[in-house]
Amino acid sequence: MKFRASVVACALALLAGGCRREMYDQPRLEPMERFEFFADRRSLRPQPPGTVARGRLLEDRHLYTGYSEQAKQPVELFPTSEEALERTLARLAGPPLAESFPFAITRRHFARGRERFEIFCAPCHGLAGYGDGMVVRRGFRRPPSYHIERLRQAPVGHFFDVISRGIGAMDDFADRIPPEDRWAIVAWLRALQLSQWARLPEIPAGIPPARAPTPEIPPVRLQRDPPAELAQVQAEQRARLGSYGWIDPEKKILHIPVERAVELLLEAGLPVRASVAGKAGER
Amino acid sequence: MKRLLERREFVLSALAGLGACTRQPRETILPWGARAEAEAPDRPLYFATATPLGGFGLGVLVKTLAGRPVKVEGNPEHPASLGATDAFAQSWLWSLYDPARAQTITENGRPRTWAHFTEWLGLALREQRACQGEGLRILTQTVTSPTLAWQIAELLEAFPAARWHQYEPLCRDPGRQAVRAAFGRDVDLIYRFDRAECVVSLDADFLARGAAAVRYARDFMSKRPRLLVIETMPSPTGSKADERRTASPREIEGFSLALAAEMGIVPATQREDGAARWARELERHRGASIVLAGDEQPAQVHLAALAINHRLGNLGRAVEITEPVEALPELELASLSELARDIDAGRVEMLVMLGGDPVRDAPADLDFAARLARVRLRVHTSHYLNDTSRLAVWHVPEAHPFETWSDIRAFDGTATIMQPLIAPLWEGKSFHELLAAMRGRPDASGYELLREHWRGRAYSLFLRAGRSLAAEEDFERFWRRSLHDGFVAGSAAERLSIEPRRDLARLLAPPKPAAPLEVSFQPDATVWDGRFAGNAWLEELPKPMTKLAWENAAYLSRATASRLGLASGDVVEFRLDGRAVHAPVLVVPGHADGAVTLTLGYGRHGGGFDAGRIRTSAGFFAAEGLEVVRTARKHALASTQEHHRMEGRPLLEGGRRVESRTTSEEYAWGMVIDPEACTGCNACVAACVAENNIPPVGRDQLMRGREMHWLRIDLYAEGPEDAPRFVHLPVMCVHCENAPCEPVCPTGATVHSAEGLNEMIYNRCVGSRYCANNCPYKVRRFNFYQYADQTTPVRRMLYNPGVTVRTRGVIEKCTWCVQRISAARIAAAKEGRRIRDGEVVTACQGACPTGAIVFGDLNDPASRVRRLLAGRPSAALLERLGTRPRTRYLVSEPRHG
Amino acid sequence: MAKGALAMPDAARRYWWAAFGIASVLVLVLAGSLAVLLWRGLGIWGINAPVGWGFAIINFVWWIGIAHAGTLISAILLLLRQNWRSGVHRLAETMTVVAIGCAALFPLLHMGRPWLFFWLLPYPNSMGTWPQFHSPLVWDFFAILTYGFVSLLFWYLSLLPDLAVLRDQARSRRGRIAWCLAALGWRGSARQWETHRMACWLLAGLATPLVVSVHSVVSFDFAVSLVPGWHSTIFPPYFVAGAIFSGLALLIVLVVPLRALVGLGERITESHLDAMAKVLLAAGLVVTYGYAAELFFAGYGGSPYERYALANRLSGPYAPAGWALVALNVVAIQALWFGAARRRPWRLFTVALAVSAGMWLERFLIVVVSLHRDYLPAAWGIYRPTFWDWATLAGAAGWFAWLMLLLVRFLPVMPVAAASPQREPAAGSDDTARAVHPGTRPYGLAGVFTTAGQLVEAVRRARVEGYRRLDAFSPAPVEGLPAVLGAPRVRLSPAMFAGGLAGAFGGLLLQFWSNVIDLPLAVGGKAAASWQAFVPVTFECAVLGAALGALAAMAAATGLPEPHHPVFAIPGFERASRDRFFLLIETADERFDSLRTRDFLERSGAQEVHEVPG
Amino acid sequence: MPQILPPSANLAVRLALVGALGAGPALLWLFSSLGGSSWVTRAGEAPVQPVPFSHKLHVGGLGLDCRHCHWWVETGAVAGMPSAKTCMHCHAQVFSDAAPLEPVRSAFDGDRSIEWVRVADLPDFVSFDHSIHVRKGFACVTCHGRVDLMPLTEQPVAMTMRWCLDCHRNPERYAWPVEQVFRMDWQPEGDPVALGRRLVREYGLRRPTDCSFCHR
Repeated sequence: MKFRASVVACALALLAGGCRREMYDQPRLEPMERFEFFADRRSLRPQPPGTVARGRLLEDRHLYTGYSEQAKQPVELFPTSEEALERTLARLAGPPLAESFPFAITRRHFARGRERFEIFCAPCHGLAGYGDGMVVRRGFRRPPSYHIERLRQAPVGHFFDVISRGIGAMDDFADRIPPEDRWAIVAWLRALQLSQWARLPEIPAGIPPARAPTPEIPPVRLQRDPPAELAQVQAEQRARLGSYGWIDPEKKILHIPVERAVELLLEAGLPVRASVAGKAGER
Repeated sequence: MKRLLERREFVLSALAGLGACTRQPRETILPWGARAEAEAPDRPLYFATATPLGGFGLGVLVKTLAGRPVKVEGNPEHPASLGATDAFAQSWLWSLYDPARAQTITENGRPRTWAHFTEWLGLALREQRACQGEGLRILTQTVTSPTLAWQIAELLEAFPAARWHQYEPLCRDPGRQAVRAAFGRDVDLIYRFDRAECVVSLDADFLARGAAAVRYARDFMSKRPRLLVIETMPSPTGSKADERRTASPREIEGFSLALAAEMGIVPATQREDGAARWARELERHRGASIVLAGDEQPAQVHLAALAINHRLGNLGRAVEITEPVEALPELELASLSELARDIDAGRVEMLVMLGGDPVRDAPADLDFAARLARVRLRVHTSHYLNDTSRLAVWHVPEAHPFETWSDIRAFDGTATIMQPLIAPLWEGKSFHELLAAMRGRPDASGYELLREHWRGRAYSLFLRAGRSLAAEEDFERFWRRSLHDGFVAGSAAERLSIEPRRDLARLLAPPKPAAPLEVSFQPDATVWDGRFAGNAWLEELPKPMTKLAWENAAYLSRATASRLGLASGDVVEFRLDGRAVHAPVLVVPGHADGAVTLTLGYGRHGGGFDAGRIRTSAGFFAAEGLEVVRTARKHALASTQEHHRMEGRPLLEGGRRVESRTTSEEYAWGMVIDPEACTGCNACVAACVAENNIPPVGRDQLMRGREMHWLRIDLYAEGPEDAPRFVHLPVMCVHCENAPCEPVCPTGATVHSAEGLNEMIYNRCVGSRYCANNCPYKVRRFNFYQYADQTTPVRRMLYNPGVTVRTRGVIEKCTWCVQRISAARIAAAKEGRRIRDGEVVTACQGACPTGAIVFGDLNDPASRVRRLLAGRPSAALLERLGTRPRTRYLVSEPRHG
Repeated sequence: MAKGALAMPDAARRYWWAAFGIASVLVLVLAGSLAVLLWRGLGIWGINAPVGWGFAIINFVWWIGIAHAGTLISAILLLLRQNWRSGVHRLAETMTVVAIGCAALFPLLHMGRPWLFFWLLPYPNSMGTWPQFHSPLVWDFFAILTYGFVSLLFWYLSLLPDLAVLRDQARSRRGRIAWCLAALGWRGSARQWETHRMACWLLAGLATPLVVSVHSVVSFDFAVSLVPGWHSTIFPPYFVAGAIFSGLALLIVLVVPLRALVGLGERITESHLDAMAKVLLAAGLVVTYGYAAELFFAGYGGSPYERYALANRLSGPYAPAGWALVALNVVAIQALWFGAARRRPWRLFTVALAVSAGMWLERFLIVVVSLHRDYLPAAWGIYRPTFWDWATLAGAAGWFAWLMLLLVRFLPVMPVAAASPQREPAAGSDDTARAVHPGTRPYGLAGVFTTAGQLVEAVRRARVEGYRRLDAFSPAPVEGLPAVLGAPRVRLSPAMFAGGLAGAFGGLLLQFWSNVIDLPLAVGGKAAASWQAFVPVTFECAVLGAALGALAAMAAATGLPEPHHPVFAIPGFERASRDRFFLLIETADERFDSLRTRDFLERSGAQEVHEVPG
Repeated sequence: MPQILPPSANLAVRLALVGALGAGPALLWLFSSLGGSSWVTRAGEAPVQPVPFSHKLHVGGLGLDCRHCHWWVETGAVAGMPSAKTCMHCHAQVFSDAAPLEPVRSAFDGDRSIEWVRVADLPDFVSFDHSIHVRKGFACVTCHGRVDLMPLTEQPVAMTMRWCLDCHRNPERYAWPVEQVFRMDWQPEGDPVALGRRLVREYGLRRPTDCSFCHR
């Protein structure tokens, strides 16, 4: 009986299970493969603190930190300890945030910024930046709308800094968004802000009456049809981004299509630091 | 047992066979936890650092993937590297992931912790403090590290009566004696081959040996001055000579004095035709010539070279004089002898040995093992447990250069701050941390110590550069810039314009008469002084001039061998001053008569013999009166090449300029090799091994002709046995357009790509080996056994994730680093452009110090390969077979008129 | 207990057991070395970087060469109607089959990953890959496959009547069932004999070009390559001659002791040996001519590599092997010019043994000595066979001997039909006729005759009487019987032709589809559709198709396999394979009448008349 | 002489012979079909994950872009897996004490890895680079299917070599406009074949079938 069973087992093994796996599983470490040599079983190893990789000199403070060149205090770019982090945080209050972009913003940057914004920011901030993204509708703390006076006045370096380091409930995105992309997102934020708070020299005819300045979010509840809801929310947000409408008829402030806002910004030009030549492409 | 189980599984599944139906086991993915990392695990990062050799650094870029070092490349901006490396630099990777490394701190062999050690250290030093450190000695190898020197200086301040000794078995004492005598102070000499028209080497293997070889080889080949070499044992430098003489060590000394006499520096004792001719050639290139003596040559030869250079006005031009690079230049043999005397006198209570293995490699007459035993407190730190470690009370594993912060200076003094690439895999500690512990700071990290030192030092550097250094921030900038670039700008040793003493000639004593049988001690081409013994990547490299691997032999000429009645493989007993060693002999074409060359560094890991057993302080680099006693034993030497004659076959026939035609495909890859520029130094082979996951096979398999190297350097010695002409020919897959290997493969596992690559698909290979038979170049390798280590966990990190690790039973061969081509192709395609010339650099090309290998796109009219082929005559290997290789070899045009 | 057709004297039996014991030990050695091979890898052999092929390929070529001689003797001599063939052809065919079994081991084992051998087969798979049909190894694979199949078929076919004899003599029930299955229901009917003769004839005609093609393809493994000493146009004919040479030699090596031991002296006479020796000499001279031609081409041609390769055989590190080859293959056979050497069995045996060893050495020279020093002197090397090389060689020889010994012992080494001296009927086989069940209609009536002449006469008369549903059974083919039976002529050749054509087209189509259309691979700078490379496999497929066609037609014509047939129930029918002749008249015949037919049979001289149960 | 075997033996022996002749091809067929079968390739099989992560919820319901978590996909060979930190960005607040998310929280707190089970796995001797594929118009859904509809993630197609080759030989059948590759529900307007041909031209798509493109 036992013999017969083992014969069957052997036959089955022959047919399938015992197939050769030469080179299917390499001894070399595949990305993120489990690796028992280390206690944490990760094949990913951290870069030793303090080391500088080729092409990661990051000397350009404006480009990589969002702080202006005039800042005297050094900022450790990659705090290696709690203490260093504290030092860095303490210095945050001090150095002036950059008022300008480190490189000239072109149409390409707006497109790139929009794309990155919609990938990383829109889930919370909403496509139009009112802080009404889908994640917020599921219970995440609502971020401030970009369309408040404080943020309209904030220097571009502030946004860069927030993306790089996080703020409040928001984590940092430095790992996911490289500096050039962060600046592109900041440019897009400017376009969003303009599109939702625009004064136009000539106001087109047929502007619909004002809506609530900031959309309300319904209380968190169980979803019935998430995809439909998603589609509806996105449609609303896109509508806001794609149309003319009054925000404040008295002050003659309206929301305009974001494409128009981009055109306006391109015409006017976003502020660029004085010494723009050369350094942008250090990587 | 585990291996056995795996083997059984392997065989069971082998019997079950039938690979197409493989069910995938589920694998897992382990992303980061609480931290985020910007780098994708498949995206390489390069970190500038340096690899040490004899205390001097070679600037390198270490490629890391997912935080694991996987490859060493040269640092193009570093003066010692200029983008190339030597074989040693490549092989540091092997030792990084070597499970045989010392892993834990031990006290008399029992495992201890760092806390235990530092506690003990504190107590021991408290005793010493009472007596000003009278009984404390520190023994290091040659130190150029500014931080280490600073730390030792501080320590000596705290313990004023303590002493610091330096010793390496391959020190530069004779040269130092010579400059001290000539200049009355310590200086270093730097040779500018790019300024030379004529070079005379007095047994100096400057193209392949030492800390400056990579740079010297590049400079030399870019200029190709006339090269005249006199040497005992054929060396890579000698193989490139326009004129090569052989001579025993004594004869070299005599010849150098004769040369000095011909220049009128000393009165002539006897005429030497060759010397006269060479002297005339040197005279013709006054100020643009170099005479240099090998490190192992006696001070007399160095002095003669110096005097000739001085007479020719070369000093300050082709020969530069600089401040010494070493932190404390000293005569190391004397330093060690002094330590031995102190031990004898009972003055040494505590000996801290940083690195090295003096028990094994100190001169035999010092009997260091016995003396060491007399020291009560013995601390040793090293990468591996060696003879000295076993005699030490405490042993602290030394952190690998890629695991720790440190600094080092290159041959010209340029300092590199060495960054760690990965946290120590085991409990390794750096010298800096150990010294800090001796100063009562057991927790100081290397990072802090380095910064402390450089913060102080930066001021002086900045001041020298004429810049003000106001703020902390400037130090940060300086620091980051130095780490990033891989060297500290402006840190090269200062050039001196000093003259040697006027009566230099009087220091030159008349030559000693030639002795009957002389012996010369030399570093080994692959294990150096033994510090790389056991490093399988290096051990397996065929030595440039003998093609031996995994062992050494006593080298002698055919005439000397027949005079002694010996043949290759005979084991003899060499006796010198009452000491003896058994060694097999090897007849080397082009070796000097009347001398035997013994290389150091073997006998430790099973292979070879330890020449150090008959090496004494008196005969440190050369000795006479060697007795040879034949034994009945024979020893089969492991060699990768059994035949060094051409058998009348033309190697590279014809030679024509080739106008490449553009093919319809996007790229057409091609390679050009300049055999004239190849010194046979093996850097390319080591780089290829590292890049392509080529497993070492060990001595036994190598002897059976089963080495796996995808790239070999064939060595031919043509012409008369005593004065042969050497040819180094790097041979790897030449990627024939009509590849004979392809049509014979039954499964289509080797086929041609549209871009002209002969491709090998391992997972389709059933191992018929027909392709290997049919390859006229014999570049295909077969995995007779499971050579690649698939089981040792730490070794898994050694493998380049871009290249498949081959299993038993499949063929492999050079792919022209197709993984690099693919990476470049993807990068270019994403940017919507073509691959730029120079964007794909094969591993061998990248490592080659002389730029003998050029790879590129033949479809690109501006590419270097295409221009080279159009501009210089070239030939394919075995061109008449009609295989149409894409690799062509440049054929020499007559040089020097 | 079936003992085969050989009555083995006790002395011979002792020798047999001794030989079998040695062979069994060697088989264990083979099994052991193969286990070690699979466990550890090819590294246990002496092969290395310049010498990628060693003993495995030498052994392969040697065994396959030996196999060829077997086919040659039985097929070509059949076609040439050489009478002396009859004494040795069974032995030769057996040797062929066993030698193929040995040869086929080696290409498989010499692979680095033998478990993937099936990648040489064209079959649709999830990878979308196909074999690479430009490779001589794939040609070889197809050639060996076809050759193995056709040889087996040929051997089995000629064995079929003898298997029936064994069945009829078997005493134990198990033995009877086993032989009955093996004989596939052979009854010795006139039609079966006729088909059998025709099939043997046609298969012989098929096997002859097949043999030539197979060893040509084996030689292509070398000739198609670039290796000096391999790359030669003379190789195909030279290999075929070499195959005949080595195979005949081994056959002589087998025949001489066997003849002495089992007393086959009257069947395999000295004139048989003489004929074989003459062919051996002729083949040897052709081979010698091949050596000379090789030397001439190398010397006359302009390639220094080729010249060196040939010179190296006689002056290099392996010169002893080279000179031994000359001594064994060229010098030793010169003795065969003399009748005294040809007709004295043991002298002939010695020469044949020398040739066998010499031919192994020839393959050693070709494979190893060519490879070890080819083009670049720096890449030269030395091949040293290891213990495992020798163990595998010896083990394979043992495996050959083991199979031969078993087959010789349990199967007739000579066609029984031809041999059939009258022997006593086996005891207790007459009394078991079962009673006919009343009510079932019998199948027919069978008359038993003692001579072939009586049977032919009876058939003729039955035809005159108007009987049409007749069948006649005899232990051997009876001249003229099919004609008097009036059976329609058996035609196998159309089916063979159709099969061959289908095979050729199928093979060609397969190669074109897989290598040109579905997975075009650029190899060696050749166009994917370089059809020349497809010729060998197309040919082999044609032969395979033809053989399959013949098999199918034969099955259709004879109704085999048919282990159950009513005639087997005729009492005493087991003598139909020995010394009795049967005429069967079926009840289905229009003129059948139980009484009258019985009367007719008795009148025609039937010794007995039996009713055949239905 | 009695009959040795019953009449039924005739059929049995004939069948056995035919079977023996056909066994080889049958075995080959078995292997060939087994090799591509979903049992071997695990296509359509959702493995048990340490956390029952639902793409349906996160992609279909929240509209997260693929790159929000797999952000190396445009630059690297591997698409990447988010660290626990990325998960905790939201889940520090949303479902912050849900039991199924316990592994995420403990991974984040202890800086350990969540050991995800690989869903789409190629043999290690195959090199695949995500970035060039998405850059040249091959959408996520083409290989990974509609993950926005998968409560538990599975690999919908068997990723055999034949399957890879199909696309490498006929890119026009599978190429999408580059702007759409991260969309889940995009449908071509008009003639898909014409669009494919246009994209092949526009993106300069080759038909890469050199072996070393994938095996090296």
